[in-house]
Amino acid sequence: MRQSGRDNGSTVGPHPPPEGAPALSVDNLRAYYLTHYFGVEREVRAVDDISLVVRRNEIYGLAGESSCGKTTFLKTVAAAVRPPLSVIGGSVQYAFLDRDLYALNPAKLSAIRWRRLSYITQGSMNVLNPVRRVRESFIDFAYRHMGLKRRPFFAAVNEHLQRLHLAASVLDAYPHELSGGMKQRVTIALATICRPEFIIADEPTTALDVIVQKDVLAMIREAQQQIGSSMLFVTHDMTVHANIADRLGIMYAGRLVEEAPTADIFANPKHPYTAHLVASLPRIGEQSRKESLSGAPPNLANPPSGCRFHPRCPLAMEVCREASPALTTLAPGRRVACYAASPLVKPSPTAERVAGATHRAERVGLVQ
Amino acid sequence: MAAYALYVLRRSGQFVLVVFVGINIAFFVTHATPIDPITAAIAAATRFSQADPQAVQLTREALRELYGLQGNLWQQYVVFWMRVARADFGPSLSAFPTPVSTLIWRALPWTFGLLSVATLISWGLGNLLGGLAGYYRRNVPLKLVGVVASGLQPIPNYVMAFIVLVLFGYVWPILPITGSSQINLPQGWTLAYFQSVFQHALLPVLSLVLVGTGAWFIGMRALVSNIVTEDYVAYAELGGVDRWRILISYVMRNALLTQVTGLALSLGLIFNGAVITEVVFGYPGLGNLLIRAVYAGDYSLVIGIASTSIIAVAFAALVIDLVLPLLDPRVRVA
Amino acid sequence: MLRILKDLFRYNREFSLGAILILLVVAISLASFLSPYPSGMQYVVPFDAPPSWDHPFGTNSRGQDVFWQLTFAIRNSLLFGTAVALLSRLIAIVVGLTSGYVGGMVDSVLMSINDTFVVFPPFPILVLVYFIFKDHMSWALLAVAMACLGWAYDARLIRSMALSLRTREFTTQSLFSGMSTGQILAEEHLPYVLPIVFATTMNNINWSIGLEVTLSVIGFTNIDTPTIGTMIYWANQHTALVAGVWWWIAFPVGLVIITFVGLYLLSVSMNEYIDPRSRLSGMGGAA
Amino acid sequence: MSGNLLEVERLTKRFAIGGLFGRGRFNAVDDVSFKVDAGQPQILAIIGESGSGKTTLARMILNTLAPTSGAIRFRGQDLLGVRGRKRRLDFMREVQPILQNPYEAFNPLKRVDRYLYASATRLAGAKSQKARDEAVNDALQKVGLSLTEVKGRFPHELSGGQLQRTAIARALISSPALIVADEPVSMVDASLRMSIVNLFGRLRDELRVSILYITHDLATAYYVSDRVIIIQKGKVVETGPAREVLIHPQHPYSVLLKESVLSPDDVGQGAWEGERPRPPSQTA
Repeated sequence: MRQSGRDNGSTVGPHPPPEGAPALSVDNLRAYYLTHYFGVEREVRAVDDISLVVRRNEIYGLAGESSCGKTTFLKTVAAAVRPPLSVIGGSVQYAFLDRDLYALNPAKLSAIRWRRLSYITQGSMNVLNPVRRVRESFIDFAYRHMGLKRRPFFAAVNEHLQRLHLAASVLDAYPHELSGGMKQRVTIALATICRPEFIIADEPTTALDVIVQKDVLAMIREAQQQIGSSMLFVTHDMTVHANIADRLGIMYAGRLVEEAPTADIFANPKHPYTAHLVASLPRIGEQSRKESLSGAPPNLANPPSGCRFHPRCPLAMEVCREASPALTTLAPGRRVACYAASPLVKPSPTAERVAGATHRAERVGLVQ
Repeated sequence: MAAYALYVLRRSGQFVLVVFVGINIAFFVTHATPIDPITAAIAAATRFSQADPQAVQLTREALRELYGLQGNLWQQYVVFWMRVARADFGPSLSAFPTPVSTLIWRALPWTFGLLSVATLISWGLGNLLGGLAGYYRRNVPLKLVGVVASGLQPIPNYVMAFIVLVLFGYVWPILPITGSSQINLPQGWTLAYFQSVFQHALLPVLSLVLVGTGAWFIGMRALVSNIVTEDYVAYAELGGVDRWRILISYVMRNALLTQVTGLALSLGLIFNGAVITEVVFGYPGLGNLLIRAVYAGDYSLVIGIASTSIIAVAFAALVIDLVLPLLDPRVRVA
Repeated sequence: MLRILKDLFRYNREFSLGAILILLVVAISLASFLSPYPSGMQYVVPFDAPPSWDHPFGTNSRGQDVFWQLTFAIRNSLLFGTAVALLSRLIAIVVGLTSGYVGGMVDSVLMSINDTFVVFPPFPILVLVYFIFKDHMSWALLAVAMACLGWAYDARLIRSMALSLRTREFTTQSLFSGMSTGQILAEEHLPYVLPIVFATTMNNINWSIGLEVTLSVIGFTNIDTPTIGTMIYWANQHTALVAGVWWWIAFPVGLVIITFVGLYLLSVSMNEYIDPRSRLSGMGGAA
Repeated sequence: MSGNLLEVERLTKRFAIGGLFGRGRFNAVDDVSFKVDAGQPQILAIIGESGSGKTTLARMILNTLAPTSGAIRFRGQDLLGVRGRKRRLDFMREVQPILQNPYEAFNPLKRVDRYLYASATRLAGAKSQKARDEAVNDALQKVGLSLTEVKGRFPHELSGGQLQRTAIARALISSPALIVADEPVSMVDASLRMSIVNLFGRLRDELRVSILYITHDLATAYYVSDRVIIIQKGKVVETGPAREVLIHPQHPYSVLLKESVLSPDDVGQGAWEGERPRPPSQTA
């Protein structure tokens, strides 16, 4: 395991971990919003007992509808937790760190940001400072990590842009002079300039037009392949996942309900929710009737008992109302949390314990 | 640059409108009301003595010409504008025969000095502290500054000046409380004179700064606590960008534009505060001159000062507005 | 609205402190109706008596009880401030809503005028008004003059709200539900504009009381009407501070500061309640 | 009934642009013409990317924005003539909007049923409370809801799908002939999206309502619509039967648009999917 902290340009240790080794391991992660507003206390369990592994050199897709907790999950693994969100329990372990992410002090955390761990966010977001040129953003984010003098630094930046088919002239532009698609490309270049081990991408193509979307996805894939980093890719759009993710995790109401290689998810979904998501995708050239689920995603402040999907589930059984199914490995690389999917699935011990326990006592300290 | 020229043109048009409306208000308040300033002036002059009716009539005619009150309303209106255009409001009655414009030119630098020094300090200090307080929300000393600022900010300038005057004039008399310099000191480029000017300016500046800093502090803190939720700040924090860099180039830099606009918009109020403070401290600027003119019934001087104030403030706002786009790349290039 | 006020009072420290201060001030002003001495009457009590059991705030050099005089003064000042605020709100709401909802040419013209009034320095203009009217200067005239000078900033604020409300989707929904323009403005939009009108009202009362104090102290108002300003004016005329009659000055100044801070806190807390960002961050919610 | 329900002829909307500096003009909608036949209810998809002018077009058809030039005729009457309260109400009885964001479409401070009852009273002419309840309930039934689910609820108490269906129900109260739906499913969750799209099909088939389905999504347009119009920068580039245009687009822009659409069938064989890379090469 590598030491965290500030490193210079040549970073890979003598024995790079083999492909397929974990790059990020999340265990039993729980993160809740605890709010107290004008006398009303609320607890929203946005991330409720999630365990997953993102492997080296893969793009792990995380899918789910709005307010299923995927953005919250992303904030938690990015150490971007601020009140009212707080991490209640579990661990977040990156391969490049020798300890839990939440055991880092602010200086250590700041040292790994961008160098080891970087982010691509929604294209619609104004993530670039409107009064600074793109060049200055590169300096702000990357200069201190690259360990280069000014001139070689810009040579490296230019080379990086060139590799990603961007003109060097974007460096002199202000963000408002760039189109939405171009801004997103610049952000991708910015996020990959330090060749980080891990990249977190949050709906990076959602606000983009159809034509631009495809190119940006291609660019993300290309950048990821060039530097061989691992990526956690979050979007609600299953079609995007089909085109970029190696493996796919499906979230529903704060829980991970299924996980498998992307092709398997689309070819043979196990969880009824996943099956619905896949079946309801419209395609040009196909007009067979697409059904939709009844009901609506549950309110996370007051989730249903047992399996959180049971009120909408066509396969719901008695047991689904009472016990929450654990995410169970059915075959290598294939996990599902559904009693109907397999007799192997047993109630989730952690989730049940948490449901009734005094979880507030074990709250982990906040970062930042 | 053609775009900027167009902007300058449009903004200058707004300036002309401000001056036009302002001077019209000054005209109609003074000319279109049933009260005749000449009768009032003569009544004041003859209050304690028997006046020869013929002399009164002569005085009346003389004053009428002096005040530009001959002919019908329309002729008076034209005369009024010509006076404004030439910056010539005739001689002052109370300091006869010194022209009103001379008196105003003499007072203007003091007001300008007081106002600009106090504004620069309070704008700078208030924005700096407010920015810090908005960014470091949990910092206890900055929270305390916030409480003090909230207490100071709503106090009107007059009351604040008065409190400062009482504190340093009666309770703890260490600083001069009236005038712009020691009375017997000759004006000139001497150290003693400058020292005296500095000392005399301290209290007026202090009372302006106390209120002004509070106001800018509160505004900036609110502004910054909004800016820190902007995507680019959140992203820079995620990117581990140096915190000081974020504070200065991301947060403060973006707040600056709004605060400069705010400065242009509040110039009227700031000017108000400055002239009022002058009155309290007997500072020889426009405010003091205005009050003295009112007490002395000096018609031309009052009108001259009111008109000058409107034009001066509008002009300052114009200058700030013309500089503003140069600070903002989004409009600079467009 | 009542529920909002109740919530604010219970959970917002600024609001409850502000409300308590203002209630105190209002109580003092209401006490004027119980005054044993009529407001204008002089030489009804001993001169220059320091605060005592009989005269809690002392008496002044004109033979008046400072406390009872103060009750009249604060009542008049509050009434004055409220009158100016209501008048200028009226102008601000009409100009702001019209400008925002009608748009186009009307908007451009109104906002040009608006920007003109924003930069006017009110003090010299008010002094000019006083200079012309002198003894004809009345409470009402001053209120009207100040209202004419104090609406512009807030009109712009209301306009920008009206503009954004007009483009909200629910406005289209209301329109296509067959609601009339009046109904949309009054029932759908006004609830959004009201809190900000309330906040600016507090600020405007502050502004006008402050300006009234200033003008009165210099003697540029009707000095026979007792207000906080004229009280200080008379105290200055009798050189109260030099004479050591500090209570004649200290109590009015103290009370008016309490008023300012109280009104300011009310406006701040209301602004906080309005600001969707602080409300959103307060509610959190899963995303 | 024959003739045209809606006729859009050489419609142009020009906007002035430029903030602080300068002034430019551009045509948000540029010389657009199309017709909707009155005899045959249909779903007409108007497809365009952001900035294509599709929302401007929708606002002009709803008569909330005046065109710069050209004409819109509804049942032969020019919308310019729809002035005054009574005529506007008559127009709204026939033409109703469905908005993009269901969470924004209802005033968060008000109960949602207020809009339903307002429509029942002002548009459907229901006089008594009973008649109003009936009209509202009927419309809600058509979208798979009932009055008891909606009555007295505030917007935040309903899900996005429920809100969008309530909005559709409201639009149906006056039995309109035309519904203008601007991106009606882009903010609705995937699991509920198809219920809205399916509902459009049922409105056309069972209630004989024509729908202008304004969208950027080619796949749902293909799924539900009869005809499509593809617009780029305010101009119509291609129009025709949905199947034909979307399977065999002719105009280069339509071709590009179609090729850019991602398909779930590309899983594991994306165009850029090449050799899986080796661990990172460290040559900078």
